[in-house]
Amino acid sequence: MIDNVYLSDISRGILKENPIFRLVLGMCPTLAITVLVKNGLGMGLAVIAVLTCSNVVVSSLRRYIPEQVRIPCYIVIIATFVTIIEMVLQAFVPALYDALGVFVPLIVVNCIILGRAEAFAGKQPVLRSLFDGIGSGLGFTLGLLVLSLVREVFGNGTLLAETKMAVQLFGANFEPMRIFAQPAGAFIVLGLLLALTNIVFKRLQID
Amino acid sequence: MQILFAVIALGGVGAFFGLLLGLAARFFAVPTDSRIEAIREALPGANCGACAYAGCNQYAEAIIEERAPLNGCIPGGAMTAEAIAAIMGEEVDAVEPVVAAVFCRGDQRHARDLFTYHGILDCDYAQQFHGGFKACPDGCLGLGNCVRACPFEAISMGPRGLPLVDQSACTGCGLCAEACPRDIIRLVPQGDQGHLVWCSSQQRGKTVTRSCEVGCTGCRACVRACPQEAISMEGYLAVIDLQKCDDCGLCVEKCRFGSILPRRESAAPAAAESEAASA
Amino acid sequence: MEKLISILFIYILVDNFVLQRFFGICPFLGVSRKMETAMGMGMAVVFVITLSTLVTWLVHYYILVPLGLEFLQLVTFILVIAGLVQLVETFLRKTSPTLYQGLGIYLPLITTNCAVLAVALLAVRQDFSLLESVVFGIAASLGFWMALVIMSGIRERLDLAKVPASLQGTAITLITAGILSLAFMGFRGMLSF
Amino acid sequence: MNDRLVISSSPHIRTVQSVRSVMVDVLVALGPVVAVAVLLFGYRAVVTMGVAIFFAMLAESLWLRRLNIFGDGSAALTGLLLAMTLPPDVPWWITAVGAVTAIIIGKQVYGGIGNNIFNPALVGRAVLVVSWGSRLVGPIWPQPKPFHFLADISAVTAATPLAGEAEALGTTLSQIFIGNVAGCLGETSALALLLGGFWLLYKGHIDWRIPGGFIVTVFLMGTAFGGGFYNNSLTTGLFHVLAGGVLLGAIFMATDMVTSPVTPWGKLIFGVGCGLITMLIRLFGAYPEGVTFAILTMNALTPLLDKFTIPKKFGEVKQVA
Amino acid sequence: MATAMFKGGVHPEYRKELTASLAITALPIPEKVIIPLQQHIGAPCEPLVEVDDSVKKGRAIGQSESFVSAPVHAGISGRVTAIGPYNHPLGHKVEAITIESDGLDEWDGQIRPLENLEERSPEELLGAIREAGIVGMGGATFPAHVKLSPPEGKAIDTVIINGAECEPYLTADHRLMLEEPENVVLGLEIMMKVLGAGKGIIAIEDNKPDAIRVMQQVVGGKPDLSVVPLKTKYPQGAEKMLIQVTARRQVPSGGLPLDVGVVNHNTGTAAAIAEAVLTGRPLIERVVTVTGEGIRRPANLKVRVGTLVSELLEFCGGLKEETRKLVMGGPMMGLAQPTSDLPVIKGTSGIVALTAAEVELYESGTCIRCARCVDSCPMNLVPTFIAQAAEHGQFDRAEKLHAADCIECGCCAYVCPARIPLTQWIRIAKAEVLARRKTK
Repeated sequence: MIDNVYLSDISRGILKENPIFRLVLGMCPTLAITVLVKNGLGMGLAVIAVLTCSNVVVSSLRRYIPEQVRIPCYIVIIATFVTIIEMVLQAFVPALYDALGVFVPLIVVNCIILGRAEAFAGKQPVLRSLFDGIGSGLGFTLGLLVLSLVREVFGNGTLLAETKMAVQLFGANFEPMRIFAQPAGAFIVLGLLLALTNIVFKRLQID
Repeated sequence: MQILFAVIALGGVGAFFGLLLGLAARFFAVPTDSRIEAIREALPGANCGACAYAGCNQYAEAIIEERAPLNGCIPGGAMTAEAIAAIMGEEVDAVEPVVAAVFCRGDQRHARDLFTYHGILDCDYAQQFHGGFKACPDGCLGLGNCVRACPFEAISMGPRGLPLVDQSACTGCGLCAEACPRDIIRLVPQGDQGHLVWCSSQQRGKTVTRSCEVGCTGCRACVRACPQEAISMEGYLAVIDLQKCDDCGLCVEKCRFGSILPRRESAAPAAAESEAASA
Repeated sequence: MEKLISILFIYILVDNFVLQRFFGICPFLGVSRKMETAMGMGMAVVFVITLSTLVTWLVHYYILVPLGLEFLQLVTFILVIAGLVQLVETFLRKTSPTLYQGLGIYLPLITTNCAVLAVALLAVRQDFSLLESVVFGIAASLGFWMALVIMSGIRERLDLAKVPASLQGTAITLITAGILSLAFMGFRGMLSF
Repeated sequence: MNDRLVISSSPHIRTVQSVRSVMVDVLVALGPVVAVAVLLFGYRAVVTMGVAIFFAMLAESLWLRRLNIFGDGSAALTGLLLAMTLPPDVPWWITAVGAVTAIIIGKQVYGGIGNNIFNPALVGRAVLVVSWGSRLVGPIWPQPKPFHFLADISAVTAATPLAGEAEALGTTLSQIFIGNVAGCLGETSALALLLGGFWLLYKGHIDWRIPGGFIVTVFLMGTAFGGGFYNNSLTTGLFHVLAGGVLLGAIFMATDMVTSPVTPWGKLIFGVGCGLITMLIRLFGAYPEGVTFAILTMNALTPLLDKFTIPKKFGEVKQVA
Repeated sequence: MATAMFKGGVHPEYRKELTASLAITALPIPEKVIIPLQQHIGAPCEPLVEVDDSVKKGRAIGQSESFVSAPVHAGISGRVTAIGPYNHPLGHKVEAITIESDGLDEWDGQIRPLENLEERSPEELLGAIREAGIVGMGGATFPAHVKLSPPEGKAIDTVIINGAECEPYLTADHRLMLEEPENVVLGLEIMMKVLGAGKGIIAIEDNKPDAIRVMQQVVGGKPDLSVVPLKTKYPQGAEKMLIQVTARRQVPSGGLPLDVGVVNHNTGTAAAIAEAVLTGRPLIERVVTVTGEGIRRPANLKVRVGTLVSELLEFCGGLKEETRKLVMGGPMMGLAQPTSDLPVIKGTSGIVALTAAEVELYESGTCIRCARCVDSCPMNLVPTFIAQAAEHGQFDRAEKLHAADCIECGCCAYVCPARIPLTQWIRIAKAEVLARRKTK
């Protein structure tokens, strides 16, 4: 389908091996912070940044890291970038930082990042790892966006709330279905979305 | 100054645990299968648990003990599965592709039932009652053990109680043939070349005609008719060697019972019926 | 004392770590297929969280704070947890094969269980005392254990149910977790500290 | 071909009961409750029940692509049970959302009847409570207007007995028993609920253990911890049984066969657990009523209860070590 | 006397009124009999005759060296015309000896009664029972002499005659107790003597008050015998339930009645034993209830073993149009037959023809967990879980759920509103579990 290896590195992460809908990884932040599109987008960008950086560093250091201490080294690398992102967020978008809460430092233990470092960046050249990081990160962000879109529209009746482009969708009399904003709603919506992607992928015969 | 502290603290923690782990690894070392190591290397090592095992280690051990499928690692995907397969030495030999075929045409219209069975819809269990409800002891019971056995959804139950094989989905794994208690399903080369005797009856001719309109009676008319000598008898059943068959169709003309059909047509009537049934 | 009991109660039922706070979802989804593994995993998590909370609290207040290195919190915590888990695993594997089979095999999974790191971080962020931190860790992990065991029971039954193909596996587990979360919302507002 | 004999495994005779007949019997058992609801709340009750039943049956037949909208009757039952848990003045669209949610999320995603883990009607209600809490469990409820079928009930409001102790004192227990109080459609009249319950017990569709364990636990907890605000502790216990949704829950919801244990001990523990959690929520929780959440929580525990309460087989001998 | 109860059970429609008041009629001597060489649990017999041999009534024509086996005898006098496989009630073909009648119906010359009954030793009595080919006639067909030979160290103090006849429709035992009560009691006394048991009990369900009365009259004055009325509930006649209710002892799981000092036998078996000892005549005929809505003239018939079912049906006026199912034995535990071209065997207590109205082909649905099967199971099992485990091939789980303890009474499947073939599933699980235990 796509012969360019870099393009396929990107598209794989977004579609075929979408972290959320296909691999079902990184569920904790996915469920927790997708109440609003803004939060989903923020978390997604943070993950893209960390994932890309850590992929690049892991890949460039892959020959120098001894096998035995591979995982601890990866974790330190990831933790470093997460700390940096944390500081950046705190400094420039404090509201978003507060909204994401403890889930920003928890990016460290997001299976996607360690998983990509192990499965891909630890074995592949730097440039491919870069694109793989971007691809998986974009896939993750896409998942967050879809989920937060559904939850915000039904659970809050708005689009892009708490941003400059906020839209009140259904007028003032609308009584939003609050369950979408609740933890229970997050689980149920994600479950249904997963089922939906299963059906779509089966129809399109992508496996 | 702070930077120095940071380096020292981090280095200290790192060194402390590194030392501890190094010591621990030396003193508490447990010998393991080298393949487990190799598989663990091949695995992403995220310990995400998506494989339903407690971690990559456990999954690797399960593979070695052949309790787990090779492609169980979801994050690793196909690449990892291939790598594991290489370690386990399980390479798929290049063989001629085969597909499953149902050697019975005795559907609800053509074959007689002795009685009505009511109970668990399972060929094995139905057969426990007076040897099965079909008058033909080798005929398809149509309760779908093969359909349930197929992991690829390549077999479905036709409208008149005969299973239909979807050649494009069939991988020739043979699970359906194993599942059939009457050994009606056999594996044949892929494609629609050649003719076949669509019957598995080992009964004498008289018994066959009493129980089924399309069963092979073993009359040998086809054997005599075949210019390629592709047809031979196995007991009371004619069998066509697809290697020798050149699709001339003379056997079809000679067969009084309609047991022989070209492969490309064998599925057609059933398909047409299912369309008619749904219309 | 009252605060300790409140913490215990709240983090088991009211603010359940899995169902209301979304920590440790990956192992929750992965290891809840069989009751046996759920029990083992739960036990291991209780053990590790309690231990790691204790250690990270000490590291934070006796190393990082005096040195003014709070910004290294994340890196040190994750290192400490990873090291601790590895250590316990190696130790168990050698000393007690039975305990290792029951508990140790779940240990590698726990490093990436965000509940562990979350407890360590939240204990410091909420200014808990050492005792409170440990109780918090126990409560959070017991809550995790409980959710895991309940879910494993349900999934064993779902294995026998006629769940539509597209919903099988994670999808139906998530929906079930959602309804479970909904049921647990009834405990809201019960206690506070 | 009708001359062929039928062969099957024994037994060769079967009871005349079927899933459908069981569902119809439960619908019949709800008869007195429905009658009281219509009597008290007039046409609003009819509208709510109608909408709930219709949308439940519609959702089920659409999902199953089935023409027979009544089917085995379970969807209609779910719809009616959901309606019973809703306030009389609830907007019709809330009822509809609840009914569809109950059928789809509560039942069909699990594979339909027999496979669901949670009581569908209560899943529907819980979703509604969490989504539009103020409309379902708010402090102000319409006052019933017996025998005024077309009355606009929302004109006069009152608090439900459970909403506040002070208001409760103004309502006598006998009124709560008969049902002339504010509340959800199906939970006001203890009398009607008990009638239905005895009919179900008589028909063998429910086991005494679940409602028994539930009600007794609520009574004991109410007596012990209710504070005795209602004359004395015992009447307070009784009040907790009669007011709110305990009877509706104990007789019609907790006893839902699919989502409750099958073993005798499992059933008893299930009932007691429902009672315990209900009273925990009532006494200490943020919600005034806890029956829905209690039953859903115990639904989740049902597989565990079933697993660990397998009865002792006949002739089991103690293993002599 | 109050009757204790057992847990579970069901109350099906009994329909015994169809035949309960009809006296036993002897079926005319058939043209031919087909005598299967295996009519009992245990080793099959080897034929003692060849084709074209002439045999007299009562001559042994099949025997086995094995202890767990019972000989078979010629039911009529005549000529052996064939030896070969023939339809059998168990559902597969079994070697059988066909005898064509010479119309004389003469007894074999070697048959003579045991004289001086009082002086005979238990061993001699037991030998006579074995020679007579007597098996459990309630349907289980376990050779009688095996049950009457408890292993060393197992003392039997109680013999129970099972006159419960809890299966719906059947009245063969009921009629036998009314018409040959002395034989039943004598059979019981012989068994007590063989076993050295001090106590004899005749247990009868209270839907047969006349049988209880008659038996009480016969038993009257014998201090070691008693008649125990039972509440009418299926499966009251199941061995383990019967022993619990009458002897107040619970047979341990996996054990036999003799583990609690009890042996029980069917009414018909007792009468056959009495007959064999009194006259020396082997078991060649039995009482069969031919009944059901599908039979034109229901009857209780005395039939030679080996008579074709079709002859019985013909004698009873044939089957009605609407007959859809032919059951050999009672409707709860009997075996459905695809044809009437098969012989009556020693365990055939009844032939029940069920009509379309009773046999409606229900679609089986999904379990709604109503727990009726749990409530009805007399063995205190959880049928729905066992069936579920079997359906998913989880036989380890089925074993943990005690699938092997099932007595296959059919109560669970009877009460299931979803019409799940629970008993069939559990049978599959039980067979698999027992097979696995054997290989272990």
